[in-house]
Amino acid sequence: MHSIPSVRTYVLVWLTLTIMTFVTFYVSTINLGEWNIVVALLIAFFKMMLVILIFMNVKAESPLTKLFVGAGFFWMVLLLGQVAIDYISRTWMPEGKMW
Amino acid sequence: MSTVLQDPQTVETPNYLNAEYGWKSWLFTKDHKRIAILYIISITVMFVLGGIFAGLIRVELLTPQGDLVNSDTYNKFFTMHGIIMVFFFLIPSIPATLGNFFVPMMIGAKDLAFPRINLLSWYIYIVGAAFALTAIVMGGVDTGWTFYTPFSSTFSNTFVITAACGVFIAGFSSILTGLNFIVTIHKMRAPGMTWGRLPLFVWANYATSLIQVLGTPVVAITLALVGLERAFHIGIFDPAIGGDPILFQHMFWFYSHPAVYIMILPGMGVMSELVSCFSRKAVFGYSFVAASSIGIAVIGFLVWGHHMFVTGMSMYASLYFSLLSFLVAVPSAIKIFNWTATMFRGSISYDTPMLYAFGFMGLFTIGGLTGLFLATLAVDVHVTDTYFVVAHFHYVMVGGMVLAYMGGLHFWWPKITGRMYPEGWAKFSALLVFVGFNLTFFPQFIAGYLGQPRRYHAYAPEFQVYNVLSTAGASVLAVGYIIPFIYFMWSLKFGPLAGNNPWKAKGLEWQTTSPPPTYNFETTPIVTEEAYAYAAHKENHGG
Amino acid sequence: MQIPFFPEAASSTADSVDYLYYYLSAVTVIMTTVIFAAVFIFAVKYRRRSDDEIPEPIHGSLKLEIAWSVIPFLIMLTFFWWGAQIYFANASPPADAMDVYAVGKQWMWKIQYPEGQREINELHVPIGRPVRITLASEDVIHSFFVPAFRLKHDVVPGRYDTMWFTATKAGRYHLFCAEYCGTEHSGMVGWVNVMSEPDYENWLSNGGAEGTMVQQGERLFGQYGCSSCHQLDQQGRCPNLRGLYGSRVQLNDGKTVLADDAYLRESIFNPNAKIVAGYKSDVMPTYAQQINEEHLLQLIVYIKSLAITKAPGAVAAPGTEGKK
Amino acid sequence: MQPIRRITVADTHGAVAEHNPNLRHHFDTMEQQFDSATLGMWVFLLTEIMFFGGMFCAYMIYRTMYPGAFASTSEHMNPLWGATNTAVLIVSSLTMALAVRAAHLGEQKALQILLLLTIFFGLCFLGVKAIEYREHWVDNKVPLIAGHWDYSNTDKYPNQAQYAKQAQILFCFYFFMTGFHAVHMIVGVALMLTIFTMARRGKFNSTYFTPVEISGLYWHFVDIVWIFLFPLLYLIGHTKESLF
Repeated sequence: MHSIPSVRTYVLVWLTLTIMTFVTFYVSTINLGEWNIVVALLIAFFKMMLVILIFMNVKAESPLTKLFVGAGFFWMVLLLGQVAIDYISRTWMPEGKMW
Repeated sequence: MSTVLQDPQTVETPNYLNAEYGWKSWLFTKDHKRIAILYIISITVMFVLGGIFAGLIRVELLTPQGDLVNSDTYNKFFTMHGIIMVFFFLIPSIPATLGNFFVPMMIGAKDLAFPRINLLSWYIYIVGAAFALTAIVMGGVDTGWTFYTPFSSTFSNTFVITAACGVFIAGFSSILTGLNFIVTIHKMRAPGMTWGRLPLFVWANYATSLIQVLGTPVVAITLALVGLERAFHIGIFDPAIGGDPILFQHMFWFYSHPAVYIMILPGMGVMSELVSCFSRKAVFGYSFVAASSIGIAVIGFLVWGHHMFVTGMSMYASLYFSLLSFLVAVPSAIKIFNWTATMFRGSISYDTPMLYAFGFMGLFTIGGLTGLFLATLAVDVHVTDTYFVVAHFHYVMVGGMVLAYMGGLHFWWPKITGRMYPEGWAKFSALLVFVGFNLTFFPQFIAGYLGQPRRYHAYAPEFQVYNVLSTAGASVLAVGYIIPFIYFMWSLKFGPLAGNNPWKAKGLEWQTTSPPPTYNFETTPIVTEEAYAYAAHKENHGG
Repeated sequence: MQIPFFPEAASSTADSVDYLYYYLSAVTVIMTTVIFAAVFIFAVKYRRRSDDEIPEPIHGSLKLEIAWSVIPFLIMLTFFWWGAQIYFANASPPADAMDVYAVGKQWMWKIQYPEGQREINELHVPIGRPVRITLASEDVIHSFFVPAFRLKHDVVPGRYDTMWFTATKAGRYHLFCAEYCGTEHSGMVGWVNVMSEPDYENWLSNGGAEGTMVQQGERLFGQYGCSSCHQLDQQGRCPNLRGLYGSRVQLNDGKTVLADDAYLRESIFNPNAKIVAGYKSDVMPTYAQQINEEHLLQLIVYIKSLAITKAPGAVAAPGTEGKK
Repeated sequence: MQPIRRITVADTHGAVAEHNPNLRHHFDTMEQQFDSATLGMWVFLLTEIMFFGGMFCAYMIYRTMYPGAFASTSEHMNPLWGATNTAVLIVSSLTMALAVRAAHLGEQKALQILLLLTIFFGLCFLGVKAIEYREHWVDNKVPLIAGHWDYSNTDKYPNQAQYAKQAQILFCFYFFMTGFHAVHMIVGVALMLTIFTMARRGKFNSTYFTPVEISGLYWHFVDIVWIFLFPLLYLIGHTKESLF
């Protein structure tokens, strides 16, 4: 079993998370066009990493745990990415040639 | 050594079978071996049920006219055959039975990491099966095992929700088994049992578990969404409000293609054990065979699109999935070549399990190579959704998986029960299975290329000759399945005592008594050798 | 009794698919023979001669492993390349393809021709002329499968799919529904009649009593009241449809969209989905429950014809429609 | 006994002479048991990622297909409730993390209080969710139930009718995604109640607190899902000013 972060660290992370919630809320009221979603997802990703690394204490976990966490995201990317391949390229009509 | 066969002491030893008695000792057991037996019984029941549906299908197809049953009934037959065989027989078959029994023993553990979760997964399986059976009893399902929308979500008038619930629930049983194996293999290995020393059956089950854990939730949520769509008459796949039925197919095949590797990978694991044991030789290219299992598990997630070349999916996506589908054939080829090479200069015996292994190598080769037809874009356009596909996946599923399961069951039967099956009958039925299987499914390749579409209740008369052959073969195949069922039952009571290691095999599971004691080993074994070290201590051998 | 082994080859792609199939079959037979032979020979030659014999271990060979991974993969790449060539060659019909429209409906194929003929479960096509079939489904997914042409394409509800072929041999060939579609799935079969050009012209001239598809579409355009708003000679409450098909339409949200079959289909079934710049939403009612797929195709063919009458030749060549 | 064995035998039972009462018989050491349990929970979370991943995948596709309809439906979500719930869940994650810490250090009193707080915030979240569902119900924004769907133009939303069809898909997403999440929350609260009861009965000490640890992992995971659901469902259609 491994070291566990201090109360101070936890509270700091919590503060950051709360602030990020307000930031994402505020940013959503500004029209950035296509970038709204990108910013929102980046913030969400950042918050997620904080929760995973500190609250779930993956930072101090074994490489095996890190591997499994990584595998989760890798497979999620496989699912989203490969489905996206179809939808992105559906309107590119080829004219009897491959490329 | 040979005297062990007659040693009456063997049955007297305390073992998992005589540790406790009464139905409670079975239904509340936490012993992985007893749970494996529960699974063997339940999947056999499901196999018989699925087999009956298969038989009815074949009888109906004897003539081109749909004259035995009406089309609705026929549609329910093939749907129930598919759902039962895929989700309630093939997917749990080897992992939940032989895997459950032998993975802990092969790594020298006392049990799986989570015995209660193991029992829970069996109960979940039973609940799932109960749902599926309820769907049958109430009147059946007619969507095909693929549940394609919008037919399943909007148009079918049958018990789709009940069946989908059954599959959804059984999925969690599969997930929990996979979870248990992953943790067990990571954390419960005996001292000295390094990854490089794991038997290949364990590697194969590890790879299978990865797919179960990563793929099954996606089909669960997909079927849940279909069920909700049916229940509320509105949902996300409904083209009437802008939904895309092709998205359902993507999400369904994200699991259901890797699921065929759930079905075949453990079979490949059994094959490695059989070929090695009955050639008395280490598996040729151990690390390549092990790595190819993991390779199949990973690449298997990159190829699902080859089920969708004619659906109106993007042509570039087709190109991508076609190329990767060829890639996944490489690790399968590696395995076949390595098993063949293992036999080279071996000491090959013709015991029944090895006969099944011979059959597997031939039939899986055909199944795998015809898979390449389906990965080839232009040919797939013609043969997809025809009997060619039906023949192909039966060559892999039945010719591969079921043969491996039968081989494994014969191989480990003496360990599981402590008794031998009758060798002559076993050889005879192995032959029947091989002949019957080929007669059933080979003609379907030709019928498929001729253009006979699958899931047809009545078909054009020119296909009849192949269907008659197929039905004839199915009858032979049925006999080939019934005989082992009878002699296995017989052997429980009358089979000669097997002794601890009748095959002189090398795995840890053979180093304990038959049947094994409750915690598998008297004392935790310490492993000092590679797997399949048949030639080690050669000088000592001879008994 | 005659036992067929291969289906008839009656389209321009059928032969190339067959050659590829022969190639794949040859590789399969050779590989299977090699494996079977090896297993058989080893099993006989190295059979166990005494119960306690222990053979010398062989642990593996990196060279062999690489060889039997790389060589099969290279062979498979030839499958991939060849198959993809044919697949992509079949992707887009030539510009001069004639149009036929097919609607899949539980459990029949409804075929209609621009000239006005309509038939059920029968398709008539001339030899040697490329035919483009526009596929639509009233209900579930079907699949338009002609084994003699080695072609099939799923018919997905809510969108248009197209396939094309050039028939090369006169005869009567099976048309199957290949995607399971419910009770009478196996009854959703028909015939493709490939005829010589004169026979086809002769066949075309009989029938079509309801006029051409353009005329039928024009009638529907009046019946459904489209013409009261979409006036053809002046700007009415709704956009003018002349010259629309194949052009790019400016929408009210600043985007532009190509006016193709899919766009017309969406605009009729879900008029509010895309609003042309300068017009209001909620003016046009939805026709989703009122127009069936067959009538919809007639309307679209009519609207397409409006583009042609305005500027002949300006109609988008098939296959370039969806091009970005 | 066979003359050849690839194993040699060593009695490992002697090594665990001091038998911890919480050590299950099939494990050799407490550490092995703890590691197995945590790894098991992580593998389970892997399946949870893929479970929600399926929905996120479908969401992604439809969102790219129908961006306008997404923005339109999102206007019917109340981002204040969403943000409140995000904050509530983050606090509950903090109390959960502190509870695990307390368990680790063997501080039983703190553990119980922190678990109660976690349960409290979890219930708050569910309460807010229920209020939101009720608002949608009253507002007739529930396409799942016949008679509770109305997407015609109103003074407040003058242009929404154009999305009337696709908006149904997106409301389905909203209810399915938040619904599955809420089910996970309910399971989480039930789990916490169990853990709390165990803690009160003094089941845990600084050498054995595995259940606290793994339930904590689950709780944080459910929090993470919400961290993504919040911007994806609530924050699309609320842009007030344009930067450009």
